[in-house]
Amino acid sequence: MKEFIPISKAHKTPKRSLTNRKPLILLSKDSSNAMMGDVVIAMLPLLVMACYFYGTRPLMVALWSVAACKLADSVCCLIARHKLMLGDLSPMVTGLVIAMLLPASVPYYIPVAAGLFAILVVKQPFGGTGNNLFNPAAAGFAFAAVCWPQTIFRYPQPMERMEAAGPVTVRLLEGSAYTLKLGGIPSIDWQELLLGNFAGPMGATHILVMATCLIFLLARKTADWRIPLGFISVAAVFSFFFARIPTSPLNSIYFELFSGSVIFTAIYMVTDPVTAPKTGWGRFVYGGLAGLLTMLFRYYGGFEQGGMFAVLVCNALSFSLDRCFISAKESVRRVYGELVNAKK
Amino acid sequence: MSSSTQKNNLFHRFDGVLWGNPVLALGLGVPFAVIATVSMRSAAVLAAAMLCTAVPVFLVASLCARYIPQWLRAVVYSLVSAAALIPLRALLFSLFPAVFDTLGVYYALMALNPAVMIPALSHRVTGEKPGFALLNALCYSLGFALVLFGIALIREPVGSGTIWGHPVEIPFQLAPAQYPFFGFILLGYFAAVYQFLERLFVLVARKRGRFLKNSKKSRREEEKIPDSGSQKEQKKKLTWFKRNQEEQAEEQTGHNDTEGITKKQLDK
Amino acid sequence: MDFFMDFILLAMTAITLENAIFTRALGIGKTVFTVHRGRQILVYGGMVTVITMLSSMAGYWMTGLMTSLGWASSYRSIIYLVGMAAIYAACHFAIGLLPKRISSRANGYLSLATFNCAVLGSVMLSAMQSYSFAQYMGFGFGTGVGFTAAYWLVVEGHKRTELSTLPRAFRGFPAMVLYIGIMSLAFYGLSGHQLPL
Amino acid sequence: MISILRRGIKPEQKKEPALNRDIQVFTENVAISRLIPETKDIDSISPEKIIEIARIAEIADELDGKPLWEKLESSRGKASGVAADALDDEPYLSSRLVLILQRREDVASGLRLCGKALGVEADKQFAAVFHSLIAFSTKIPDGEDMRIRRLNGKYPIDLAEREKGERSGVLYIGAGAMVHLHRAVFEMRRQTTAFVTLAGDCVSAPFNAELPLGMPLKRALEFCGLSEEPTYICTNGSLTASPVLDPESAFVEVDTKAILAFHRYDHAQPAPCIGCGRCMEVCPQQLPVFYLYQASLHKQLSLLRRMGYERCYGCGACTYACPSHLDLVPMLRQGKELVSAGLPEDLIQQSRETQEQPEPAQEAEAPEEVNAAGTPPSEVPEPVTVEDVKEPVGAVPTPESAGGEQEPVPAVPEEVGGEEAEEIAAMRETQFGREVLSTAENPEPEETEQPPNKDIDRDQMKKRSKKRQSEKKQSPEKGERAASETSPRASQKDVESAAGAARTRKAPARKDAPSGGAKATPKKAAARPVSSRKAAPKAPVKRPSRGTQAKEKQEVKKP
Repeated sequence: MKEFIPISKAHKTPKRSLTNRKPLILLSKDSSNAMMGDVVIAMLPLLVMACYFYGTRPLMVALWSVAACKLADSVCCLIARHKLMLGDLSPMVTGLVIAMLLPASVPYYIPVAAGLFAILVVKQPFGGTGNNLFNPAAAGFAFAAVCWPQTIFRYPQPMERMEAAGPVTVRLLEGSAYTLKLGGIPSIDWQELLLGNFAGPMGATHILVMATCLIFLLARKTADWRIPLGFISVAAVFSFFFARIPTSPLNSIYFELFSGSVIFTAIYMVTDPVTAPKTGWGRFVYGGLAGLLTMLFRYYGGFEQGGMFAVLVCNALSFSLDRCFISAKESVRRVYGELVNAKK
Repeated sequence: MSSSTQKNNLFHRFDGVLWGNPVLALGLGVPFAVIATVSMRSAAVLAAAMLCTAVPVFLVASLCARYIPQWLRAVVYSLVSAAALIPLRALLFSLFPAVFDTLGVYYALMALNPAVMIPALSHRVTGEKPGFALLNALCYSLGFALVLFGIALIREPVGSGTIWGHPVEIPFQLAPAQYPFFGFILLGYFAAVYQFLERLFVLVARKRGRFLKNSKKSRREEEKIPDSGSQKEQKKKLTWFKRNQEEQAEEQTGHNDTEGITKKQLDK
Repeated sequence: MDFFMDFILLAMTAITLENAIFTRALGIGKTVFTVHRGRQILVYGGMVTVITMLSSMAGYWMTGLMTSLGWASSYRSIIYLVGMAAIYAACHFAIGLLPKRISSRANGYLSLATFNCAVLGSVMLSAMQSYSFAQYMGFGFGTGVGFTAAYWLVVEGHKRTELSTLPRAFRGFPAMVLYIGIMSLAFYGLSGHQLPL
Repeated sequence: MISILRRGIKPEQKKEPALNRDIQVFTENVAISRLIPETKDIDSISPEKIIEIARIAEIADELDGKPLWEKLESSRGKASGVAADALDDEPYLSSRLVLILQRREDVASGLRLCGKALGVEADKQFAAVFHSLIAFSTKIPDGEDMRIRRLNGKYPIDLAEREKGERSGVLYIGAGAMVHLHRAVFEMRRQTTAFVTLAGDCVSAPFNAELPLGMPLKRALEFCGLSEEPTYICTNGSLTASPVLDPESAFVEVDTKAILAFHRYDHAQPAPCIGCGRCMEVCPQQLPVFYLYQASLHKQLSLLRRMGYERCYGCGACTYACPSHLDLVPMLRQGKELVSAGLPEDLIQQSRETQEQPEPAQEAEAPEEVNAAGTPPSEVPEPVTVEDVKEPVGAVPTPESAGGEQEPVPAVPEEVGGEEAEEIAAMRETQFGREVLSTAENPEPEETEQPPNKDIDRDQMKKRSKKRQSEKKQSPEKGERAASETSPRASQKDVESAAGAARTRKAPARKDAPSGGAKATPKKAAARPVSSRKAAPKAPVKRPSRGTQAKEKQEVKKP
C-alpha cells in the first residue's frame, strides 16, 4: 500500500482540484463521436469497392465533399462561437454519404457544392451537430440532383478506369432506376446486381457489402434495427403489390430494391440518429413511412431516385411521430392507473 | 406604449425601411419576395405595385377607417388596392411587357399583399394623421422594394446570367436559382443577417442610452413608460431561473455564444 | 363519376404536387409565423379550406361570365375579390349566429383566412388552366387542405427548433423560412419541373 | 421474470475489495439514552414501545433520510410486508450488503422488531439482496433467522423495488436502520453513526466503516488513506452520485451510504447531444428522457408537463448510458423544479429572453430594445408592430395568441403571473433573510437550528444545513457557481419538496452572501448535521443540551 497523502494538501484550493464532472469510469464506454466513427468505418468498404471499380477518381470525389463539409462546419462553429471540435466526425459522415450517392464521373464542383449546401443551409443554421432538423446529406444530394440532374443520374460503366484529374472521357449510361422509371426491365443478372457490378452511384450499388456494414452498425448499436427493417419491408411490400414493370412480383421487389439507392438510403441516410425519432414505435413508423415515400417518389416523382426527398419529408415528421407516440403512452398509462385505483 | 411615442420617437417615424422591415422583420409579403423576384424587372414591377397600393390604402385607413365597420375594412382595402393596380398594369405593360409573363398571377395577388393589409388593419395608421400614413406608405414600400431588389440582385445573375436584362459575366450559373426553394433560402439568410444587425444596433443603443440616462430626453421617455420600475423588479426576481440554467447550458452543450457576442459588442 | 374522379385528382394534385405553401409560397402571411397552437391552426386551415372551395365555385361561374363579356377580363382580380367579399360577408354573418365567445374569436381569423393569397391564387390559377367545375372545386379544396397540412408541418418544425439551440441570428422567422425552403426543395423533387405561375 | 424484462443498465459492480474486509468502527462513543427502557427479549415489548424507542433513539432510515419511527407509524397495520433493504445495486456501494454478511444477527433482530412494530408476521419479513451481485464468491444463505430474497435484474432495482413496494404495501427499511433499531432496543443506544462504504480508485484499500454522523468527509477520507489526490469525490453511490466540491464542509449524514474518491483525469467532456435515444431505451420509468432534457434545458414547460416529467426518480441510468456524457439527472430535476415552482409560462419565456440579454439589469430601459434584442419576430414581431399584434382590430388574428407567447415583453409584468412570481420571490426573500439572521446573530448552532415554525420537517432542516454549507463555500465572486454545483446534492433526497428545496437552495445563489459565509465557523458546521437531527418535531425542548453533550463527546473521542 502506498504512503498516504494527507487530503488537506489536495484541498488547499478545492474548486480547482475537485470537479463535479463524473470520471469516465462511472459513465458509458462509447462516445457519440465514436458512433459517427462507426458510420465512417461502415462506409469505407464502399469507398474501397468504388475505387476498385472506377479507379482513383471516387477517392478524390469523397475527399472533395468531405473537405468541403468539414471546412464549412468548422468555419460556422467559429462564427457561431460554439466549441470548435476538430475531431467531430459528423460532417465527415455527411460528406461521405453525399459522395457515395454520386457517380464516379461527377465533376468535382458538384460534391463541393452539395457539401456546402448541406452544412451552410441545412445543418448549421439549425444549430449544428445534434440540432439539425433535416438530414444534411439528404438535402445536399437533393440539391445536387435538382441542380444538375443530367450529370448526377448518368453513370459510367464499372471497370472503366478514370484519372483523378483531367476530363472524363468514358461513356456514360443511364442508371437502372431510370430504366425502371421508363417501365423497362434492367438487363442485369443477379450476381452482378448483388455485387454492384453495374452502372450506378459509385457507393450505393454494392448490396452485399452494404448488408455486411448494416450488420456491423446494428451490432455496434449505432443504427437502430427498427428503421431499416420498416423501410425495406414497406418498400418491398409496395413494390410487390404495385409492380411497374411487367415481371413477377418477386422480380419487381428484386429490381426495385437493388436498383438505384434504396438500400443505401435505408442503411445510411434514414438511420441518422439526429433526425430520426427517438421512441421505438416512432422509429418503426418513421422507417416505414420513409420506405413508402421513397417508392412513391420513385414512381411518380420527377427524378429516378426519391430517397433523399423522402428522407427530408420524413425528417419534418419525426418530431410529430415522437410526440404522438409519447402522448399515447402517457394517456394509456393514465387510464391504466385509473383502472387500478378503481379496482382498489 | 402608445403610438404617440412612436411618432415622437424620430427613429420610429421612418419605420419600415430597415427597422421593422415588412418582409424581414414582420414576415409579410413573403410570396412576392420568394417567387416573383427572379429578375430585377419583376422586382421593380412589384415594388411599384406595392407603392401605388400602399399609398391609397393607408390614406383610406387614416382618413375614413372610423366610418367603416371593422369587419368590412379588409374588403374595402383589398378592393381599393385591386382598383389601384389596374391602371398601373396598363402603364407598366407598355414599359416591359415580358415581365408579366414571369409574374403570372402574382401581380394580381398584390391586391392582397399582407405587407399592405396588416399595417392598414392594425392601429399603425388607422385614425392617424394622413401625413403620417403617407410617410408609412413610403417607408414600407421602400423597405419592401429593398428586400425584393436585394434578392433579385442575387437570383437574376445566378439564375439567368443577366442583370436588368443585360447579360453579365459570372463564373457559374445555377438554373435552380429561379426555383422557389432558392428564394426561400435566400430570404432566410437575409432575415438572419437582419436579425444580427438588429442585435448589434440594440447593444449600441443600450450603451448610448446609459449616457443619456439623466438627460431630459431620456427622462421624458421614462415617464412615457409607466411600468419600467416594476419591469426591473420582475427581471431581478427572474434571475434565479437564469443562473443555474445558464450554467447548465454552458456545461452541457458547449455553446457560449451569449458571452462571445456580448463581450465583443460591449468592448466596442 | 368523372366529376368525382376529377375532384379527387385535382385535390391530390393541389395537396402534393402544387402545394400552396411549399411550391408557390401562397398564403404565407402573418399567421404562419405567429399562430402556433393546434386548435387555432385547425380553425384557420378549416376556414381557408371552406372559403377557398366556395370562392373557386363562385370563381368558375364568374370566369364564365367574364369570357361571355370580353371587356371584363382586364378587371378580373376585382371581380374575383367582389365574389370573395360576398362569401366573406356570408360567412361573417353565419359566424355571427354562433355564441358570442366563439364568434368574436372566429371573426378575427375570418378576414385573414379570406383575404389571403392562397384563396385568390387558387381561383386565378384554376382560371388560368381553364378547368371544369369539378376541377375548380377539387383544386380549391386541395389548396385549402394542402395549405393546412403545410402550415401544420411548419409549426411542428418551429416547435422542434424551440427544443434546440439555434444561432441567435436564425431564431424564429429565418429558421422557419429556411425550413419551408428545404421542404419546398423536397416537394420540387416530386414535381421535377417548375410550375406555371 | 419481470425484473429481467425491465429496462435498465448493467454496470460492472466493483464491490469485492470492500465486501471482503470487515467493518471498521471509527467511533467509541456509545450514546446511551436514559429514556430508553431496558428490554431483554423481543416478546416483552409492545409495538408502540418499539416505535417510541425508535423516536427517542432518533433512528433515521438511510434510504431516504426520513426518521424511522415516522415510517413505522405511518405504514403500521397497512404494511403487507417488511424488507431489510440491502440492495446495493450501484458500483462500489456495499455498505448495506456488508451488514447482511457481517452483522447478520443484528439485522435479523432489527427486522423482527420492525415486523413486530408493523404487525407483520414472520413469513412476510425478508431481506432483499441483489442476486447478480452475490454471484461472486460469497453466497448469502437463506437461514432460519432471516429469509433472504434475491432479486436480479438490471440496475435501478433498489429504487424500482421501493416504488413497487409502495404500491404493494411492502415497506423497505435500510439494513443500517435495522441494526440501529436492534442496538436501540437491546443496548439502549441512540443512533450516532452511519454505515458508509469508502471506495473509489484512489482509495488504496476500500472498506466499509461505521462513521460518526457529522464527521467531515475530509477526515473520513483521511482515515482510509488515499493513494492519489482525488479529483472527484461523491457520496451516495456512483450512479446517483452527488459530487462534493469541498470535503471540509460536507459531512457524514444519516443517509450517506458511500464516500467515493476518484483520481481520474479523463473526466466527462460533454459533447452535443446527437439524439441517439439510448437514454430512453434504458430509462426504467420509460420516460422520454431526450425530450425531457431538451425541454427543461430550453424551458418548454408545457412539453415537460405533457411527458410525465414527475415520474423520474433520479436513478442515473440515463446519465450512465449517454454516449455524449451529458449529466442528465440534474437537468431533469431542474425541469421538475421549474414546473413545481409554478411560474406562469410567459414569465418563463421572459426569463428565457432575459437569459439571452447581455445585461439583465438594463432590460427595462425601453421596450423596443427589450423586444428587438434577439427575440424572434414570430413571438414579438418588432417594436412598431407590437401594437399591430396587441390590438385585435378587425383582421388582426388570434385573440388568445395575443395573450401568450406573442405578447410583447413590456406588457408581461401586468399579467396575472406577475403576483405569483412576486409572492414566490417574497417567500424566498423571507427565508433567505431568516437564514442570514440565524447564522449572523446567534453563535450557538442549537439556536440556529431552532425551526422558526415547528412544522418544518427534517428534510427541510437538512437542506437548510446543506444550504449553509454551500453558503460557506461561496466566495463573493464564485457565489452562484458554488450554489448551483451543490444543488444536485441538496435535493438528492426527496422529489416532493423539490420546489421548497429550490427556494431554500437558490436563495444564497440570488444574493451571494459573504456575510453568512464568513460568520459560520467550522466547529458549528461540524456540529450541524448532528444537531440538525434535533429538528425532528416532538420534544424539541430537551434536545439542545443532550445534543451538545453528544457532539462534544464525539469531538473528543475522534482519533
